[in-house]
Amino acid sequence: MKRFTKMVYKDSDDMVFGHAKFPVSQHWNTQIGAGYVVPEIKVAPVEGSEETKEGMVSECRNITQSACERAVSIGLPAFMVEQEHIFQQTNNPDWTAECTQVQSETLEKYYDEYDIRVSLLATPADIRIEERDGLRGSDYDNKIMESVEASAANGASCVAIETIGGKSVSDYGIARGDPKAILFGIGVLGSIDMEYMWKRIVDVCRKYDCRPAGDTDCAQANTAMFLAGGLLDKDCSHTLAALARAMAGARSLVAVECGAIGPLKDCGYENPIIKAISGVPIATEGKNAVCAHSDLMGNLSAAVTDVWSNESVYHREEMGGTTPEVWLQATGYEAALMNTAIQTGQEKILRDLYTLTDKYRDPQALVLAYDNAYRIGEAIVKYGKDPYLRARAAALEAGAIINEAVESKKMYLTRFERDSLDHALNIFEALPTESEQFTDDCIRKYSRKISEFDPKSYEL
Amino acid sequence: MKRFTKMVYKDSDDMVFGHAKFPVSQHWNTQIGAGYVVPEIKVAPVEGSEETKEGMVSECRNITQSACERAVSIGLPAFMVEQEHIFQQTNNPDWTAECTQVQSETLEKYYDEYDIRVSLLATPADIRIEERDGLRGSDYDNKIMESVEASAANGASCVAIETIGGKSVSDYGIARGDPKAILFGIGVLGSIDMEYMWKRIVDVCRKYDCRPAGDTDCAQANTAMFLAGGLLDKDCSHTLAALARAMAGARSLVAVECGAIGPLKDCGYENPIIKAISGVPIATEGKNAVCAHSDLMGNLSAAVTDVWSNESVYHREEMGGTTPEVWLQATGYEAALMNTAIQTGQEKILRDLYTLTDKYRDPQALVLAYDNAYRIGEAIVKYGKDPYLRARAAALEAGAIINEAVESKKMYLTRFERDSLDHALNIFEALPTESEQFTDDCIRKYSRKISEFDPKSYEL
Amino acid sequence: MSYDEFESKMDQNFVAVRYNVEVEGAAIKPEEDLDVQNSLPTDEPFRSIALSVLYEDRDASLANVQKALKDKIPPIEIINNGLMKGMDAVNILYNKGFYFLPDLMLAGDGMMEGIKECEKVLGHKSETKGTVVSFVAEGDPHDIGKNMVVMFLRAGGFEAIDMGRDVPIKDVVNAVKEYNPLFMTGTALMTTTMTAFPKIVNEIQKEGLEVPAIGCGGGAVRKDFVESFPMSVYGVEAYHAPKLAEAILKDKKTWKDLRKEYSEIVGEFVSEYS
Amino acid sequence: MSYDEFESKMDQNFVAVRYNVEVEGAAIKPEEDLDVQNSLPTDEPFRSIALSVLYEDRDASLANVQKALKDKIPPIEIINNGLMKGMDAVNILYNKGFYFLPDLMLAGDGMMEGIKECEKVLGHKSETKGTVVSFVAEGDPHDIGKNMVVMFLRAGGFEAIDMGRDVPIKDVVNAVKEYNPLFMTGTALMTTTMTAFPKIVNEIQKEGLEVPAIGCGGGAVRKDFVESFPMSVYGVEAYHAPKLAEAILKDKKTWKDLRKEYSEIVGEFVSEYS
Ligand code: B12
Ligand code: B12
Repeated sequence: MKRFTKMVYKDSDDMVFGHAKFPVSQHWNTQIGAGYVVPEIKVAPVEGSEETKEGMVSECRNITQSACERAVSIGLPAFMVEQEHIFQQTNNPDWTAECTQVQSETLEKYYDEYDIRVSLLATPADIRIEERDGLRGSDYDNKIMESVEASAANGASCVAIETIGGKSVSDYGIARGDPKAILFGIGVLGSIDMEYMWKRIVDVCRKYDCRPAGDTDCAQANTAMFLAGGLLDKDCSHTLAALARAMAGARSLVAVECGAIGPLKDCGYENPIIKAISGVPIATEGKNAVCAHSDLMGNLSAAVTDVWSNESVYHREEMGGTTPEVWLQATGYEAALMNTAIQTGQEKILRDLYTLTDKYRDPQALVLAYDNAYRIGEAIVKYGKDPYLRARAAALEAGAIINEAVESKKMYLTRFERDSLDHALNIFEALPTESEQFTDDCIRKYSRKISEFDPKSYEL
Repeated sequence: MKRFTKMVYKDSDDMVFGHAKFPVSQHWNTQIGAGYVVPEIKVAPVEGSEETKEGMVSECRNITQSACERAVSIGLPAFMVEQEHIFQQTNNPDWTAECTQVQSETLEKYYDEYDIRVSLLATPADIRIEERDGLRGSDYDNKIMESVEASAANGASCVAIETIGGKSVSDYGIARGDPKAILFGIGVLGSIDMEYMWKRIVDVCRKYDCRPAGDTDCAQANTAMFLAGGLLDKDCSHTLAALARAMAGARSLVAVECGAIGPLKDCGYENPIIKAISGVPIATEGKNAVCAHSDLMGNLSAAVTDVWSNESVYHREEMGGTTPEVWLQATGYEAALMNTAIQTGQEKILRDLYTLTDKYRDPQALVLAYDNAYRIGEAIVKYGKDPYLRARAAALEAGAIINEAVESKKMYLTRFERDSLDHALNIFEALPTESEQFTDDCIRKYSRKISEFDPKSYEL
Repeated sequence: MSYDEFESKMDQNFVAVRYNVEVEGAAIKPEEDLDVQNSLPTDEPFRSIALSVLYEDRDASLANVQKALKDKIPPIEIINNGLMKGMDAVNILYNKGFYFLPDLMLAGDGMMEGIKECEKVLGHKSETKGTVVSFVAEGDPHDIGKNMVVMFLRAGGFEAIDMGRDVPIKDVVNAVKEYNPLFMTGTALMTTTMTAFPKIVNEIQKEGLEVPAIGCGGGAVRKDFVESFPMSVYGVEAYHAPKLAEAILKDKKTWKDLRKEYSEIVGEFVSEYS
Repeated sequence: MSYDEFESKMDQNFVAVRYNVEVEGAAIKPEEDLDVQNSLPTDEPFRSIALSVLYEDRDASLANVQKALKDKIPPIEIINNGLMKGMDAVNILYNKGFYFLPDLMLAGDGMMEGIKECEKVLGHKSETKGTVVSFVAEGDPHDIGKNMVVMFLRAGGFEAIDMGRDVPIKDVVNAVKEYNPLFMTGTALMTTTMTAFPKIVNEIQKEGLEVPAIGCGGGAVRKDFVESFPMSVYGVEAYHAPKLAEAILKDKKTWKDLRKEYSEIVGEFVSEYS
């Protein structure tokens, strides 16, 4: 497996929304990262639709058709539908097959009739449960691969997944503010598990006209981000969440190293780091994902995006239409603004405005500003061959970025943020420089404390 | 009453979001149009809350408190809550009093604790019904003024209203594609009724620390816009809707002429025209109002805004929080982008990107692009003293703008749009140049056809 | 930085596409359409009457009808073979996307004008497919949707009783007693007025009355709300109203059927979300 | 155009305000807080035990407890006068905003370690305020919210039975039989898994069982959904769980009361929307 030891982008200033060094071509005349931003719409199936295959198929049809109708009604040149599978879909690959088929047929109809560029991203669920049969070779594990294949075979433009390797340990660490557990969970275990999953996913996709898209550290860095919450919450320190995010860059990169080509999945707030390193197009979410959650970087996360997503919304009716209509319009109009900027040559200005709007809103935003994301990327590739060391380097760099901003009086921290940052950086600096030693340490420490954690799941 | 016969802005390029020639100061340290854009949140009371005063008061408290919490949680420097009254509130001024009071107390608490700039806009409902007791001197009419006073006396920062004068006739005209009825309804009847209403509203507000804000042609131009719908709808021609919007500029200006100082109300898509003429700050809505409706100018309508609104949303729960939280975050983040542009001196570029994103999406957008809005403003002030002639001039100018864009192959029209535009312009050109003659004509023609229309309601 | 300079650089196709322009068909004269030709009467005076409706000419419609009545053509025939045929042709063109709402409204005005004239001679209301009662919920002033519903119902051959807007609940219940309607349509644009619907149903039930279905629609109304009480069906587009009425009339559909088969009955995809 | 140049021009106060920094109080040592001082025991070995919990030191907690047990201090006293007092102090600081979740989790770990040690000597489970059963809905892998709930319940002196995630409905029902809990908490993060809640209630009722209340919370769960079936109350924040349990225990509140008085019971504003 190829590991990244050099940056594909040579300068952070070369990164901008709608452009990736390595654009992706999909069927239905869609290109990602090829000079225009594609809006994405994602809708969570309504309660009860999980009861039967028919219910789920009908949900998928309705969501897709509504999105198509609104797209032509407001004049969007392109859009992507993502379907995040629920447990039942992945666990029953025939559900996946039928759902994907009805969605791809619907999209194709509009593509034929209006010449509108459309795209379908299928995201099978990672239904493995570490404490039940482990992560490797279980029934669940096999079902995931069957579901990936069912997606690819039935017309999905691309496939993504949110793998959960290392989550048992990082969850423990996030809830307790334990930086070492977070580093081990994300940097080591997460990376190991991704390699296991992604080699197989890429192989499956290559058999079809379907692109292996990407992964996200939702299970870990996003858990930290959601626990961190708003400015006045007190569950997880925002500086620690920022470090977790930086580490997630090192982890989620593994998908690309295994052959994923993008767009990397929307909820991967670490994606700008990976774009900087690898040049693949990315999906991101922010101010048009308020339906799903509140982040502190709603504009900043658009700066270098290629696919702009609403994350996820209840499937129901607003005064302005059904939610697939309403939220596609939201992401569609923002993408239109970005595309206007590209067309008029002002994309870098808009990118910088997006970035500066949030850069100092929160340390989590700060480290993902594209220039800082680039710096974290550089720290990662410097230790590119070693997943542990590169995740550690990412965290240390993120810490340095925050400290510099504090020193120059641009970023202000609370005591909780300040203390937990110092604590984490001290620990990280003192860690062994040998991956093996760190791993052994951690296995010893965390197998005892965390009942779900099973080293065998990582062939350790 | 002073009529505008000159433009306050000397050049359309001087107009930009967050800045108005005549900024408005309100209590709680809020300025409108004074160099920053204020996000607005508006939530429709939940079904059932209309049953009792307690229910409505509790809705108002909850909406306001949720908005406050989210604002500090994501770091918004300022925001405005608008409460659009339902029938029961206006019809029972004691409801208005209590609702306004609980909202202003809540806002003040946060202002005191966090130093956050807050603002409360109360919008009593125009509950008059032309075919029942007419528009003047009815019980309903009196209740409206009592409700305005109850708002002003209980802490509202400002008061707005959506007056409905002329609606009976314009409704008839919009549904039938009858340009003359639309001109009469909006330009003549609407303007007459606004004068009647606004002189009184301004007098009431001046007694308190409460600003007379503005009106909107929701009853007429928005009805045309909603009937016009999306690109593929076939209810009302989009060119005719564009002319109706231009006429609305001439009509809604009357509020300012009577002493309203802004921000003009969010759903007045004609507001850029009035800002160009009069220099008052405006509220607008667009891409963050998709919860309420679909327009074809989601970005363009932000170009010269001062208060950025979500229009209105159901009061309920999203995954990302309750709707007051979620949608304030949406408008708040867009306002933050605009404020970043202002701070970095890039506001005109962002303004132009907003505008160009939608300028050729639809004729309705085209005529409201700030440069074209300015042209329509010029047409209006040229005939500034005569409400009929200035509305007609506005429509003719809008028609000219569309035709120029078509000739230069930037705008493409459908046959329906083309035909109805030609039809309307022909009619408008042939109309008498004397207001009285036109009015007499119309009274004769439409009293017969429209049973609700009662000339006495306009003292005609 | 100059705005025009920006504008000149843009390839609009990456920003906004006017699909309406792209899909537009060629212009035709109304009576050139084959289906219209087939539906228009060939013999006079019916053809002229139908054409005056088709051409949305209220005055011509009135004049042609008056002339026919003077010629002792039975009013029922004028209505059925002339006015209604014209309206059928209008509906055909609307459904094909050649005609638009204003065409329907104006043609409808012409048709109604003719019908009224015929009824004067008849001495009573003419026979229609059935009676539908339409109202706007109590407390709600928004009435354009309702006006459209009424117009579409009439264009579809139903007698639509227009109760206006802000209609008190008891008046609606009384209308049920008075007209025993085949179908009812209620429109509400606000969350705080749509609550009138379940109250109306409740009163109707209390009085031991029944309506095959009450179509409830309008801006703020949600399907899940409408389906939370009985006797109702969620109405999406105004032109669905006659189709729903038709389904009740011809196929004896109940409100339960209408809910389940809505999409098939109105003959097009309707966004579903629950 | 240079990004740095832009940045240097900005007055952040018009873009984003870090209210958390603005409202932050001065740093203090935990035991300097007056309320903490009042709640900490003054006599040994309880003070040391309580302090080791307060300082989130699992090893010290264990060591201190072991020493006390060796000194024949009754385990019940160690728990009530030492470990729980330490946790009370932690709760005080959390509620004041000086302590944060990790502090609670770690202090909780220390407390649990000590309690386990005492229970070894006791030979049975120690007395708690009451038993609460916590689970994540069937089909749902998201368990952090549930973990927090469990932790807060334990910190509040309740015995929380942690059933884990993706818990089959029948297992939940069996747990009701087995533990006859005072309160139950269910967590679901997805629209398609929260449907387990009404099914569970249904089964519980079928078996003729009863639970005073089932708190249902988690990401995608909505209040209106939770209130559409009986026996349930919508849970907002994890730290509300012990307060709800307390209200059931002390004031005999039912699920109906909890719904109505939620905000008063948890002692803070909670966004309402229906
Ligand atoms: C124009 C308008 C007005 C005009 C009304 C003009 C008129 N003649 O109706 C005026 C200015 C008077 C007005 C006033 C107010 N309005 Co208003 N208004 C609107 C607006 C912008 C458009 C409404 C419209 O005409 N739409 C076009 C028609 C054709 O649509 P429709 O009626 O829904 O009908 C369609 C379908 O629903 C269907 N249909 C309808 N009924 C049925 C039945 C059946 C059986 C079937 C099959 C189909 C069907 O057919 C049509 C399509 O084919 C809406 C925005 C919106 N999103 O709808 C707000 C809106 C309805 N108004 C709103 C409000 C709040 C008000 C005010 C209370 C504001 C105020 N405080 O001043 C006042 C009312 C005061 C009072 N008396 O109580 C809110 C309601 C929010 C809520 N609480 O739920 C809305 C949603 C706007 C918003 N803020 O988002 N308004
Ligand atoms: C992290 C995360 C994951 C992680 C989970 C890690 C873990 N250990 O739990 C992973 C990666 C595994 C994951 C997977 C998936 N996820 Co996920 N995930 C999230 C995320 C981002 C954060 C969840 C979280 O931990 N929040 C923090 C905790 C603390 O919050 P909480 O549990 O809600 O608890 C709080 C309160 O609710 C309360 N509470 C909870 N219970 C109770 C009970 C009582 C009594 C009380 C008083 C209070 C209370 O206490 C806490 C606050 O104090 C959410 C987004 C979101 N908005 O929530 C999506 C989300 C839940 N996931 C979602 C989805 C779709 C999935 C997948 C299906 C995606 C896929 N196809 O791959 C898979 C699941 C696959 C499967 N097996 O079925 C969707 C669900 C949408 C829906 N259908 O409704 C969400 C909402 C994201 C989205 N797209 O918007 N996910």
